[in-house]
Amino acid sequence: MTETMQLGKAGPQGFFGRLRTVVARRTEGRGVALLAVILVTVAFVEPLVLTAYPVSLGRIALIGIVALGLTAVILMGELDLSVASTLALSGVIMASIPDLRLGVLAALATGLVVGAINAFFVAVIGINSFIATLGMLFALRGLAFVISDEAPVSLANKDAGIAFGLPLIGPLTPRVLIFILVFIAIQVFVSRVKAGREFFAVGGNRQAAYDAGIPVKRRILTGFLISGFVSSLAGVINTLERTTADPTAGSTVLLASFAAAIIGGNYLKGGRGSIVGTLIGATSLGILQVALTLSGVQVPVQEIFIGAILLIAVTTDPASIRAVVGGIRQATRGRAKTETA
Amino acid sequence: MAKETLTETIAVAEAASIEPQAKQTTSGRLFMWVADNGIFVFTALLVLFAVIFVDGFASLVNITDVFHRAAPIGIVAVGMTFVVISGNYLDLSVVAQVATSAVIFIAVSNVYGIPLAMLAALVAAVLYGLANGIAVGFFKANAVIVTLSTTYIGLGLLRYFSGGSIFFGPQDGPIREFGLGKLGPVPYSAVVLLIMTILLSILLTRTNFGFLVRSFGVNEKATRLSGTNTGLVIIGAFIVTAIAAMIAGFVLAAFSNTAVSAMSDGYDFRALAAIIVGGTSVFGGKGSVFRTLLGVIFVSVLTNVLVLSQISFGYQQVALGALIVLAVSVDAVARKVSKR
Amino acid sequence: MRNTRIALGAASMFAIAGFTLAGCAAAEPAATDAATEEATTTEEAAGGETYEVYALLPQGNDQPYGTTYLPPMEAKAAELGINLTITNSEYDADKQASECEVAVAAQPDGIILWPAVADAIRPCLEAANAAGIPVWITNADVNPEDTDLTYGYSGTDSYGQGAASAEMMCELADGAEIGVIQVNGLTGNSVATLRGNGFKETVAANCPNVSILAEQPGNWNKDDSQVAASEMLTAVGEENVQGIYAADDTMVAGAIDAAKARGMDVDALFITSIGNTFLGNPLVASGELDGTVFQSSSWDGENAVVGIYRAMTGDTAQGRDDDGSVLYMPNPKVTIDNWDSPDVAPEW
Amino acid sequence: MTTMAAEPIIEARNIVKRFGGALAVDGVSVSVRPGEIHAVVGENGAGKSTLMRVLAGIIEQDSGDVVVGGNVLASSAKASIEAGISLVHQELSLVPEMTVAENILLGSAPTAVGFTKQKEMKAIAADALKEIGVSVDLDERISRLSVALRQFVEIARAVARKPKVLILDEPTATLTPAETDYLLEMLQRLAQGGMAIVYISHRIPEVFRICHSVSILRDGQLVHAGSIADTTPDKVVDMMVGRELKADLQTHRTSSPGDVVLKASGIRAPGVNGIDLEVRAGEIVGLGGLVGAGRTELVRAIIGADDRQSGTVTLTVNGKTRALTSYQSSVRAGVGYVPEERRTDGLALGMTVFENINLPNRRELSTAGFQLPGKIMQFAQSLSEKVGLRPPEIKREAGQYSGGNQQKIVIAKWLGRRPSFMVLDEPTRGVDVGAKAEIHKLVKELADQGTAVLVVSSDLPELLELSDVIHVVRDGQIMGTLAQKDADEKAVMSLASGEKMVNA
Repeated sequence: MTETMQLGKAGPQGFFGRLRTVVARRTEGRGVALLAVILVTVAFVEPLVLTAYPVSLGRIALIGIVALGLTAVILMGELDLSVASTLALSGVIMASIPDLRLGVLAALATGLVVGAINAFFVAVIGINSFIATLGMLFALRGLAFVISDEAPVSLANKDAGIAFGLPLIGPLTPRVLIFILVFIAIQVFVSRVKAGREFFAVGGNRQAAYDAGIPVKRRILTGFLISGFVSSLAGVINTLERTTADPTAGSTVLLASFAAAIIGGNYLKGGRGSIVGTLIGATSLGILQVALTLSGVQVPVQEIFIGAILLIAVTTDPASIRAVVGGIRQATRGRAKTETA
Repeated sequence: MAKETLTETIAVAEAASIEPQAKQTTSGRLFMWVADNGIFVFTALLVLFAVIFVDGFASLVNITDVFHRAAPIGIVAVGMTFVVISGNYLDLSVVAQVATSAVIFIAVSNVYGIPLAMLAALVAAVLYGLANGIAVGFFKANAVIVTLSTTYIGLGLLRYFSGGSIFFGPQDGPIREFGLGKLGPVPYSAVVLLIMTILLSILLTRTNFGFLVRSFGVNEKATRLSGTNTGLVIIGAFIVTAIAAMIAGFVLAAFSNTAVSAMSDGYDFRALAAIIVGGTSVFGGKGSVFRTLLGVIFVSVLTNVLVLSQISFGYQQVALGALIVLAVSVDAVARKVSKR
Repeated sequence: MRNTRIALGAASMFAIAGFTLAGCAAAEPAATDAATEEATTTEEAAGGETYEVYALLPQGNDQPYGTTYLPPMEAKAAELGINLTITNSEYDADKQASECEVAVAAQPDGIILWPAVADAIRPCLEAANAAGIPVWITNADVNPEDTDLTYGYSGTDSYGQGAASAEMMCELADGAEIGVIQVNGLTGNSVATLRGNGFKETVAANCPNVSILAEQPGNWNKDDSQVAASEMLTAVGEENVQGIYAADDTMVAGAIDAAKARGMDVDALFITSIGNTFLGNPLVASGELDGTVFQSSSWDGENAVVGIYRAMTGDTAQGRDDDGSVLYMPNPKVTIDNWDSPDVAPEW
Repeated sequence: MTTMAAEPIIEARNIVKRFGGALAVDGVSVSVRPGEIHAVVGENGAGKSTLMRVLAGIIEQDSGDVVVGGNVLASSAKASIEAGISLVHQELSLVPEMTVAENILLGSAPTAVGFTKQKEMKAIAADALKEIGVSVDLDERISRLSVALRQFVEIARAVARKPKVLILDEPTATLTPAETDYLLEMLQRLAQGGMAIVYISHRIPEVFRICHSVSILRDGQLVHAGSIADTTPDKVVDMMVGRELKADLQTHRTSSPGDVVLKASGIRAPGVNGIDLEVRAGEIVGLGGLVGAGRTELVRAIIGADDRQSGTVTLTVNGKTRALTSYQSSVRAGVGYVPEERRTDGLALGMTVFENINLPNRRELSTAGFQLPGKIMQFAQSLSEKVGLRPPEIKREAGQYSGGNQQKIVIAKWLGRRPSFMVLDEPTRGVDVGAKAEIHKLVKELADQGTAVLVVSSDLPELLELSDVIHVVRDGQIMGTLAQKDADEKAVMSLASGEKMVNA
């Protein structure tokens, strides 16, 4: 009897067995590989990238922070295209309020409100998040232009902003520190907190989540609140560091964040991925960009390079390779046959 | 309640097998009709509103302007509809594709003449389609990132080789004539849009290729297990998009008689917006080219009306965004109500 | 590995597409030279004393102006033995700030800075200042309170250009009550904003008889400008419009096409603009464009390098006190009278 | 039938639920006592699943009450769970990327200030697995488990909630006979522990083996309720389908196999270790074995649906021999494949019946790549009538049909190609008795017309009824071959579980 029940493997055997299982269970493989390649390369070609690590970290934080929030939504199989516009809008709102503290609060509140609105359309009205947030992408950017009268809005208290841009702990600027904190917070949330873990259920098998009595709508709300809040946080950081809020800010943020999340092994249809993966993806992109800047290669060539890296990164997913290998094997087998026949 | 929408499939399944001729309530059918034809209603209402309240809207010259707004983005959108229906979200690289096509068209025709220019552009377009299609279709890579990377590569190459400079067409000649030519109030570019819509609609609804694109969008596995080379289907979808983008590039270049690598910024999401407003599902499977055309007209008329009313750019964006969400919400709500 | 090979295959496919483009670039000698020179020049003057200089620009080969700005800049750099590292932040202030951090970390001998957003640039200046790296501002100046952190400025005065264009419009109107429509650059772009305000405020100050009836962005594109202009004409009624102002020649060309397409008498319209480009100059010659403001991208590019060179060699100290620490690009007005004079020969 | 508390623990009173205009459940009342195993049977679409979903609070009823331990239950999944009702779903409701432990405690994991208590969670999960006697690594992700193991994790989840009422919807659909035995005994154990069990199944023998009482649904109405002792399998079946169908059941066909059509040799693939196989024209070859024995992997490797590492496959149709290299080449050569996962692999549920039928036949139904609507309609109509699709409305979406009808559509789309070799993987899983008989009839007819047929089935009676010869697979190898005459459940099982070795 029991022997019938032993189908499938029991616990892994031995250290390496266990190690292999652990690796097999992770989703970040692709990102790690890419990061390794990039790190090794820059170590030889542009060591400055590593010696001047505060700068590199700064760039990573710039790309990565929004991506972290975005990942929370992606894990549930939803999308948030409005992050960049949220960043710009909250920045503008912050700068147009004379009192700095009030401004920051208002900006962060903006992020939460945007998140709530997104969630409302997705969870309550029940429209696809891709569409809802696409609408917000246009609307919020427009709002940023309206409020800022289509021109940058300077902070009343520029010195506070400049102070904010200076290293706080060792060589690390507040931006980097906040980025690290946000990473830890979201990572802990989705890996240790019940509600966060249930994001995977909402993304992986929504019907099951409902049947198990998980408040799916509330989880979706949480997810969009996180991504909205983090976007506005990024807006606040940028506005402080720049000492001004630009309504066009974040023009390059949306796609960079998606790239980071997906290189990190997050599955756009939800249920599979990790915050660590996104961190790795952002790190890869950030270091790559800094290295290219230092290399002094012509900008168009840099673009070609980044594009090529991205393309390779997404086409070297194990599944992709298997798909292609299979195809090629069948093709070759076919040829062999036609010869004999 | 969402609980129901989720168990909807099962529900309908049981309903059907119990009572084959399960009749819907009249109100239900009405709501379904609104849900299915929302875009027709919206467009009609908007145009009606504009004709009555916005002076100058109905003038011939303004109608021409609306068509000028609609044509290039519309041609891109009807093409991109194929990628969306195949369930691959969107093709970001249309931005690079349109610019590449426009630059090649003007620059090459200046030296080697129009036919060769079109040929060169076609080569580039097919290469785009192949690169995107192979990566998505055979490597099963994520379409968003693939097309993002081909955008980088494409624009990079374009700027490297063209030096990013602005290219001018001759002050007169066929390109200029086409660019400024009209059939009554309808510019040739809009005629091209109409022809593209008809051709692509036939391709999507009447041919095996179009059928496979749709069925791939509904269920990839089932399509493959019916003996289909799904990789080729995806490549096809991306090539259709690329060729449409190429033609949009021609139209754009001919209209402005200039070409520069930055001229098609924002075409990716603007085209997607039109497709979605038209009612094509980003889940893939459901949708039509004519709906996309309507979506484009809707967005163009809206922008036109806002400019005529001297609304600033910021508010224009707000209105556009709001209407995208509104259009889709109405659809969603109507579907729910009709379920009751 | 098989997949890498495929990826390379894809890359080479794009290379082919690229060469098709190379073929067409041949159509524009200026452009090809530009493209090819860039590769070589920087290495050449590696002999003798060479300076490492970072040039943080908000545009490059993605914009026509940047495209013609770069080659003279690089030529001059090679001549002076300066090794340039150029970045392009695509007018994203945050990207430029990060590039600035990178540049400071690289400890070059000097930094050429073209602010993406003037208001946002102070932290960058302070960082460079702290690292003792001289900074020369090019094309668009920083805010007055920040000037003492720089070694000088060379370039145009975007606001002044708008103003100059406005002055021409005022002359053309000559006291008559006229209405004009205004086509702006890309919304939110600093040059667009400055030029727009320059025009608006100067008109208001110098000739209140000229009233601006409508304004819309043309996104620096001819096609967008053409449609927007036409729609504005519809909105305010073309009979009420006697003048058109566009923030650059490309867009004004679109506006002129729009007026023509509506059968308006372009020669009767007062039309002014900025740039005197390959597109605008012929329009001036033909009398359709009544006046434009010459902007020399080569002057801009060269003097940026000259400026930082003088800063690095100590010819000019920090701040704006020494003479020659502020070089304003001559912005001659170009009209039917001087369109063919050599010193306003179009460059882009 | 042993001693039972008189008071029912759960009662459904006149439950009514309509979808759109259609009545799914029409005033049904059911009551179960502690320690009772109560069978709910009926054809697909009879309303069983809907009724169970109402009990579990997943769907809200239009009228009627669910009463647990005397008090009326609010309609919400949470309320039902708290009231001690847990439902084991027909289609697995596990989360692929979460661990076994997390899935077992999905939604009910123990927490401290929101944080999951890992240790406690694992402990509870371990207990639940112990109670049903299954061993599996608690940290393993569900996506890496076999189908059968997932089913048991599913049950463990239900048990972990220490439910008063346990509802199982088709729990044995994906299980092998051995596993089924195990499950049934387990249920009896749980019932003796005082748990009330509602057991839904198409497998009448199982019902009669463990259940104390039975409710029979047809067209959303309760047609019979009573003790199992007062009825017989035949009566139950008749009441389910509402018509006599002993005729179609248990009719063996006398086959006269022709030449070898399919020849597979040295097939190796993940889960398949070197198998040779022949199928003759007009012959039905059955593949028996436990789930995970490698049968599905084998057939998919043969027809190229999955990549095979080595081995050659040839298809001989009237003298011409073709090599099957890729799945597409197989389909072109005349192979038809009815996959195991009907809803995800077999049909595009979102498309109409005629579109699904057109899918593999599109080349024949088009000229120069342009579809011929008239021809397609006619073609689809005749086929759907041929397979007895009810109702035969080809413009209806496939997803709107019940399981049995969906399977008929899958078969129809392949019949259109007049396949010379047809593979059917679990052809009647989750299909009601009536449709099952019809599908069997279709398969037999197909063979009679000279098609070589290969059937994979975990449903032993079905395997025995259909097959002319049965290969039993274990660990990716053929452990033995049985001719129809000397094949019986025992023989197949002994080979499948590896007790003894029969030489073909």
